[in-house]
Amino acid sequence: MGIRDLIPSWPVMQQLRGGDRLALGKAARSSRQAELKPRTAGADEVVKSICPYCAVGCGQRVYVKDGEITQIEGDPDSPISRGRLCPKGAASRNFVQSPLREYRVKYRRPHATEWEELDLDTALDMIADRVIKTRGETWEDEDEEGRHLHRTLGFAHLGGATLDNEENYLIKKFFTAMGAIQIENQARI
Amino acid sequence: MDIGSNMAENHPVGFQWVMEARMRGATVIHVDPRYTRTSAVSNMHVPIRAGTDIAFLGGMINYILENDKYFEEYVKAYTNAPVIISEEFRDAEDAGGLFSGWDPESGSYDTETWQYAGMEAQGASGQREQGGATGEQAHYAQGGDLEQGMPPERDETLEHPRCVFQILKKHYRRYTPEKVEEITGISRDLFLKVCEKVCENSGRERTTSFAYAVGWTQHTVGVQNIRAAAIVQLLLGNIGRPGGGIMALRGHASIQGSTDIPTLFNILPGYIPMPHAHAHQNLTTFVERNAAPSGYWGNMKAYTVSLLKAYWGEAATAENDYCFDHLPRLTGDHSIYPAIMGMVDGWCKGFFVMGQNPAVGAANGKLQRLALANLDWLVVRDLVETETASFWYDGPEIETGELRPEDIGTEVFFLPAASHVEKEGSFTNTQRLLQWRNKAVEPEGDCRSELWFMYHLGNKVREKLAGSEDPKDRAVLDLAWDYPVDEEAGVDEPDAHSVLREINGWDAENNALPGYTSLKDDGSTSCGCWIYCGVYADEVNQANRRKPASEQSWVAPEWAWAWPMNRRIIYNRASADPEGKPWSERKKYVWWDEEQEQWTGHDVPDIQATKRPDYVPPDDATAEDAIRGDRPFIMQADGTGWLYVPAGLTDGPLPTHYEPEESPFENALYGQRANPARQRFLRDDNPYNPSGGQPGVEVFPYVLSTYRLTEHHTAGGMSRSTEHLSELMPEMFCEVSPELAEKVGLNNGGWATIVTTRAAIEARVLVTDRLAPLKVQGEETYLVGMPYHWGSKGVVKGDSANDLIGLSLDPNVHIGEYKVATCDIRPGRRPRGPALVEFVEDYRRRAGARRVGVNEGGGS
Amino acid sequence: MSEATGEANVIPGSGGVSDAFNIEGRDVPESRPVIPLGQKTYDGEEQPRMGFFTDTTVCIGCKACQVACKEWNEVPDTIGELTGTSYDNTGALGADNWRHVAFIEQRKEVFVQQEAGLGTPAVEGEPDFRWLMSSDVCKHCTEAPCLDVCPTGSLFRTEFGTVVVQEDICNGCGYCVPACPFGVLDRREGDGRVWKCTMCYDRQKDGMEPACAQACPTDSIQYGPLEELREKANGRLEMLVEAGAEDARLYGANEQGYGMGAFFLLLDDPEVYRLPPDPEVVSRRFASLWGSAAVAAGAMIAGVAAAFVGGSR
Amino acid sequence: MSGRYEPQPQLAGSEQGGSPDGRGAVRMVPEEEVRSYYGRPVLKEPVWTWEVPLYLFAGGMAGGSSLLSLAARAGGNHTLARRALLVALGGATASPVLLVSDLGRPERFYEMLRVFKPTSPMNLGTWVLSAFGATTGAAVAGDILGIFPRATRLSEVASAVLGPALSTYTAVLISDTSVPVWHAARRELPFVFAASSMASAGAAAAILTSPEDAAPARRLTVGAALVELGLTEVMKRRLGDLVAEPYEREEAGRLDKLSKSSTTVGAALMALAGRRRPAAVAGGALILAGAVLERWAVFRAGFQSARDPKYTVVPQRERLRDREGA
Repeated sequence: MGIRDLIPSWPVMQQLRGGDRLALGKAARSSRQAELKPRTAGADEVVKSICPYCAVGCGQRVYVKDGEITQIEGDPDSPISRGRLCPKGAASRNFVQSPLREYRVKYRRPHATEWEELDLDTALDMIADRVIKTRGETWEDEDEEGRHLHRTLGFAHLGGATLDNEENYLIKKFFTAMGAIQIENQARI
Repeated sequence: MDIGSNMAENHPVGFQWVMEARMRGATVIHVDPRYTRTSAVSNMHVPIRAGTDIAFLGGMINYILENDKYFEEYVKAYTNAPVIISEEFRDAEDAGGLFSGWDPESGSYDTETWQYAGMEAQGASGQREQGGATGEQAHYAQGGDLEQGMPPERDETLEHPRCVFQILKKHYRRYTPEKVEEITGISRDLFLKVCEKVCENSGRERTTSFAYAVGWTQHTVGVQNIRAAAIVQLLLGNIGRPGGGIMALRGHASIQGSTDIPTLFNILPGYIPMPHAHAHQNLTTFVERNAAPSGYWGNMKAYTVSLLKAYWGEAATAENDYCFDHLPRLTGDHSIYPAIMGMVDGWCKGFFVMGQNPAVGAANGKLQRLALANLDWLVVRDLVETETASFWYDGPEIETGELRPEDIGTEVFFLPAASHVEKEGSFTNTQRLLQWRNKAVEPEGDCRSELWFMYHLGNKVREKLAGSEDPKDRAVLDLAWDYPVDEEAGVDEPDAHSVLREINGWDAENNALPGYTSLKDDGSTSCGCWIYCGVYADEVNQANRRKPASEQSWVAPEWAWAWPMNRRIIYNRASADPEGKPWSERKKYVWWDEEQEQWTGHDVPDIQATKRPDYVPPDDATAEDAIRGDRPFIMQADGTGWLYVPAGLTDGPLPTHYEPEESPFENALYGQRANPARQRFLRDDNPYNPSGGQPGVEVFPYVLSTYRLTEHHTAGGMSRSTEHLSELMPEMFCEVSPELAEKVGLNNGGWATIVTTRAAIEARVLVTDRLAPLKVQGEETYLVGMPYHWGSKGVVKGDSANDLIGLSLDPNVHIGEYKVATCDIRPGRRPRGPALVEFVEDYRRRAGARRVGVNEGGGS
Repeated sequence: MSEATGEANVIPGSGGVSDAFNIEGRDVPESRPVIPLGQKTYDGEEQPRMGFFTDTTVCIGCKACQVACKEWNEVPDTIGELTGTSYDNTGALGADNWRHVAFIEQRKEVFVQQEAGLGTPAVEGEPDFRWLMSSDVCKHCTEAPCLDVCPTGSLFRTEFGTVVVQEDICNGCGYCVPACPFGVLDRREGDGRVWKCTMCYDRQKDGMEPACAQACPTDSIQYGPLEELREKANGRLEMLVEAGAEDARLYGANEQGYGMGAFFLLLDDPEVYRLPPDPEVVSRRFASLWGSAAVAAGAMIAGVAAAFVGGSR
Repeated sequence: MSGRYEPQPQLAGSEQGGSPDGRGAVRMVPEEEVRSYYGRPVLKEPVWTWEVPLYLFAGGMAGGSSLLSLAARAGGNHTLARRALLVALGGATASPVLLVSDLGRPERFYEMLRVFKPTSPMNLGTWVLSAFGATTGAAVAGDILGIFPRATRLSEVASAVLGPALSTYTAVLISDTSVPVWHAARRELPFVFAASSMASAGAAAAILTSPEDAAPARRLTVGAALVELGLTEVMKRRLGDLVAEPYEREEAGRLDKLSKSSTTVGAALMALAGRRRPAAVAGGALILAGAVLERWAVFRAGFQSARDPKYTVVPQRERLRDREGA
């Protein structure tokens, strides 16, 4: 920017030109502020979602720019929440972008004092082996009175109230087929 | 009426409607041991001693009955008040707090004598063979053949001494305002004021609503607490009507969904019970013994067969009983707590934990962590490393030296999960609304959804078992396990829509089913969860409907989808009188339209659309057709709301006041101190504090309660990981009254150590008038209040309140008593290292801490 | 201080009739629409003056406003210790707290009919107690001292009549900090600049509601054209007063008093909420500020001259 | 309100007891009249650091000196004139350095001249200071090099005219805030600053100039010092006991006492033994020290005044009471 544009853009000049002689308003406003836009304005898409915390089920709008979440706020269309959020819901972005979030598998072998890295597919494979082994060792085909049991008490599952219905469905479906019955979650009533 | 919950604090956005109602003149009453953020904006705060809700509600029932405040027409037509009960039934009033059928040896009830007169055998058999029913199974085989949908013996005048109405009257006669004051600490005046308000606000023109949460459920009388409220609401005619009801304020995004499509041991999707080993040789006997022929459960076979088809697809045929024997069998309580004990004792070797944090969130935290430390393998899936994943190197037991990482043989897999915006799927909220979440971004790194994890784990296991001849592997290999994956994301994420469609179900032509009424028991339909049938009607994901509230009626039927059949208020037929006319213009909701010859209104009527109000079922009718047109409670065999529960509960047909497992007081109403049928674990690693009337009670003189704060979420994994929330409540604290602070020398802002026989933890002190002492049975009682959000990980750290709580459960649903215990509190920080163990040991010695009192359950 | 109102170029009412105590709604003085200095300068561009009405009687102290503000404006966190002051752990407004919820526990007479939807009806023998909660924020004053004294023009009046700090201009001179009668502005550690509520200037420009107001679950924080909000507030106050909420009063809602773009409905004295009971527009006291300075300057000339009276050696 | 109960004192324990290790007793005797939010300040304390009081002093001295210089010139005392002018220049160069280093963003100091803002004393002050620096600089240059005599005179006059403004505007600067002890003193403060500026100017000149040429400087010093002492008392009295309290307490109290004694002794020395150089130097030094300390006292008093809510709340309450009475 050359001196020629600099001078007129100098707020003092704008003051002299009148309108805002005291430099309390427009004259004092920087060009940056003049062109200010909310960061959501440039969003690539606005995704309709639901708050992950309690069971009220408030509507959320998730603003995405270049594959990054730029803002999560209440969805005014929701007849439940009317666009409002509690502190937890309002902190959703802070949560999904938490500095404490883990992005890699961590593995701790028996008696170890440190975590190790492990590739996801290997982890899944090892887990599958553990499940099959434990199931085999603890299988109960029938009880002492010869009644059909067809089950294992060798492993248990916990969790579900924070998960999706579809996920709970697969958990229950698969583990039941495996003969596991100790499938539980936060909700006992 | 907000009781047993702290709605403003834990459901702030839902609370906006309460505030709006208040602005329009509604009275908001908050019954809570503490003066909370809810009390602050309520019209009345009613301080109650933790764990005495039944005394309070029982008193209210007594007030309603003694002063004839009940809604007579409603009660006579819509409840089982007129039904006459078996003459063998003995009420707790006559037996020191025990109902008939108590068996001291097994410590449980034989419920045979609780049945309706004239139909014992059937009801009972279904019961006994269940080996303990649960709350989710309260629809059990009650009834048998009802002539014209009516129980055999009734007295419409409600005069008969053995009719439910009279039994109710007798049972609660001693729950007088004076008794209520003596037990709950609520002054007589205040109690009566509440009763008046609630009654004034009920009837044809007005309705009263109850809101509760875990303040009611997390007790050894959890189910009966809610039953008591149900009785009040049925007597006042506040069920099935707008502005009425009993609202469960649930704490997790899809906790409702996780009971509908359960990750629970005792039920299958849609509240179909898991089969018990001895009771169910085959599908037919299973259905017979679990479903009444009348009421919608009369279709249980269709629901079950369709589920088995969804599970095992082609493999499920009429010939093989639709793979009924692929289902594992129960032989008792297989809930998480016995499983945890099993881990400690070594017979449960593997553990999957997904989006839960028992190391902090579960009672007797030490026991929980010892269980984890004794596993062969542990898989933790979460967004952040929780205390459950890190117990082996930074748990409290490591600090005290009770455990050394080198000695812990558990193999731990931590798998990072995808957040709610990195996957798509549906949550079922607290009002049974299925709401779909669309995916905003792809998960980073190894982060994956549980959908991905289960699907691909399933594939791996199936690959490894492929070709196995072992019969036990059939169920795995027969599984219908083929979901389209979305390649473009590059992580082979299974398509959640297709899973939801399987849940909805399809017919023989593979068209999505419109609703559960079209389910068949001949294997021609498949449905993963009958109550969700219709969520994918017309091949459309109904849960993803987002018509703006401003563009539809106040019921907003086109926002998402509510089960069943998109009904927003269930049993809403009760919003009209027996003739089908609205009780009042003001409370109009659904009604019978004579011209159209059908039910209509603001909501989807919860009754067959064309069933006339005066419909009387022919004797051969079954299922819903066996329910009269003037009976709204269509899930029940007799179509009525049960004031008295003849079957389905293990601890009595009527709510009765018992003291909590741990309480400084004896039972002021009965010789029986605590719920006799409550579930306890009498073992060294789960000791209980001595209670009223037992030696050593003075060692733990104060009442302890745990709760949540607006600023945090449950075990903290979702809040202590965010700076925004952490800074608002940066440290673990306890709340005490100035009186208690004076008594034990606590300073505001200072430190205190709170002790039970399980553990000792430290917390900063808030001295506040919000926890006023209560006068109970003549003495001042002091409450120590504690949020339970803290642990050893996160932006902010602190001791976990749940370490203090012992494991004693409600016998119906096996929920733990988290809301009340006894404790001691002293100034200063807790000892560190081994000294802490010694410190707690010393308390145990002084209290002679029991595993004792084994027979105490049996009514000493 | 009696000259407060007497002074010629003091804008009418600043430090004059305090609206903190003159309860509007009882004797409704019509509040004339005020276009604050600076807003006029947007000839054409200028919008109706926007503001916040914080109705503390429906605040549930959830702090959603604080979090929503931090999320939107990316305000840094300052995680400290438990303060021991009820549920308030962030202390006060400042560079890193543009919204702050105050928690006040009081044992006092509370007798309000239920229609008011407030407090606890006094029941014989029940402890009388109330817990006041209030979300504080920058007042966006009609005559803002911070704006007046800012030497760089970093603080300016927007087309919405609000007062905003331009982070691209502020050089951290710190003058606005002691100028503010509400202790709102502060310099951010390590950053050196002053930060405060902008009423979400960027969102406003797109016709969006400020983050705090949108999040507020109970509508305790209402956003809109100031004139409408003031009418609403007067209505609400009347309702409360009729219902017997004797303590209820509006704070900052009246241009006859100290005009605020963000005003409050309180249930107790302002100072109980950390608000000044009778704030003044210090920066408009030109006469007493510059006048005596001019005289003093003259006196210097005389004084020096006098020193030479006895000869210049 | 009968039965009023204030939780603050009970909870203030952790507030005032510093680290919340609970040293505050469970219940302390409730403070009466003053209600507050856990004893927390209504106002923010200024964020200004040590540079500011030094600037208040330097600028004041510079302004006084340019005036003194012109007067001496007029009286034909060119030695005194030149010495005073040098002092003015010294002050004029030190001031901006101090100001800039106090900024949170020093690299942005130039933004000060972005606008011309009559409502902002600091903005006007910056313009004045700049002009004063320029003119004084020109004057000194011309004087030393002996070139452009007319322009030099003109600059001297200009600098002398700006001088008093520079000395007194700083009083406006700090009293144009909500800090009670500053704002309430807006009438008296300019005079206090003017007097001490003259005293400093005289003292500085008396130190640098040989006694036989410094008589007027000595007279100015002594006279102004006495006036300064008097005016500070007047200011405090007019502030009233409560608002002026900071001057009696803590840091401000100590500084104030020190400044008084230093100025008094300095003035005495200057008056009685000023004709002897060592005495003049000593006395002058004491006067200067006194001036610095006095500015420092005023500066710190502002912090103390902002820190305690009672200084904000009580006067406003009284004002309300008066108004309601009227």
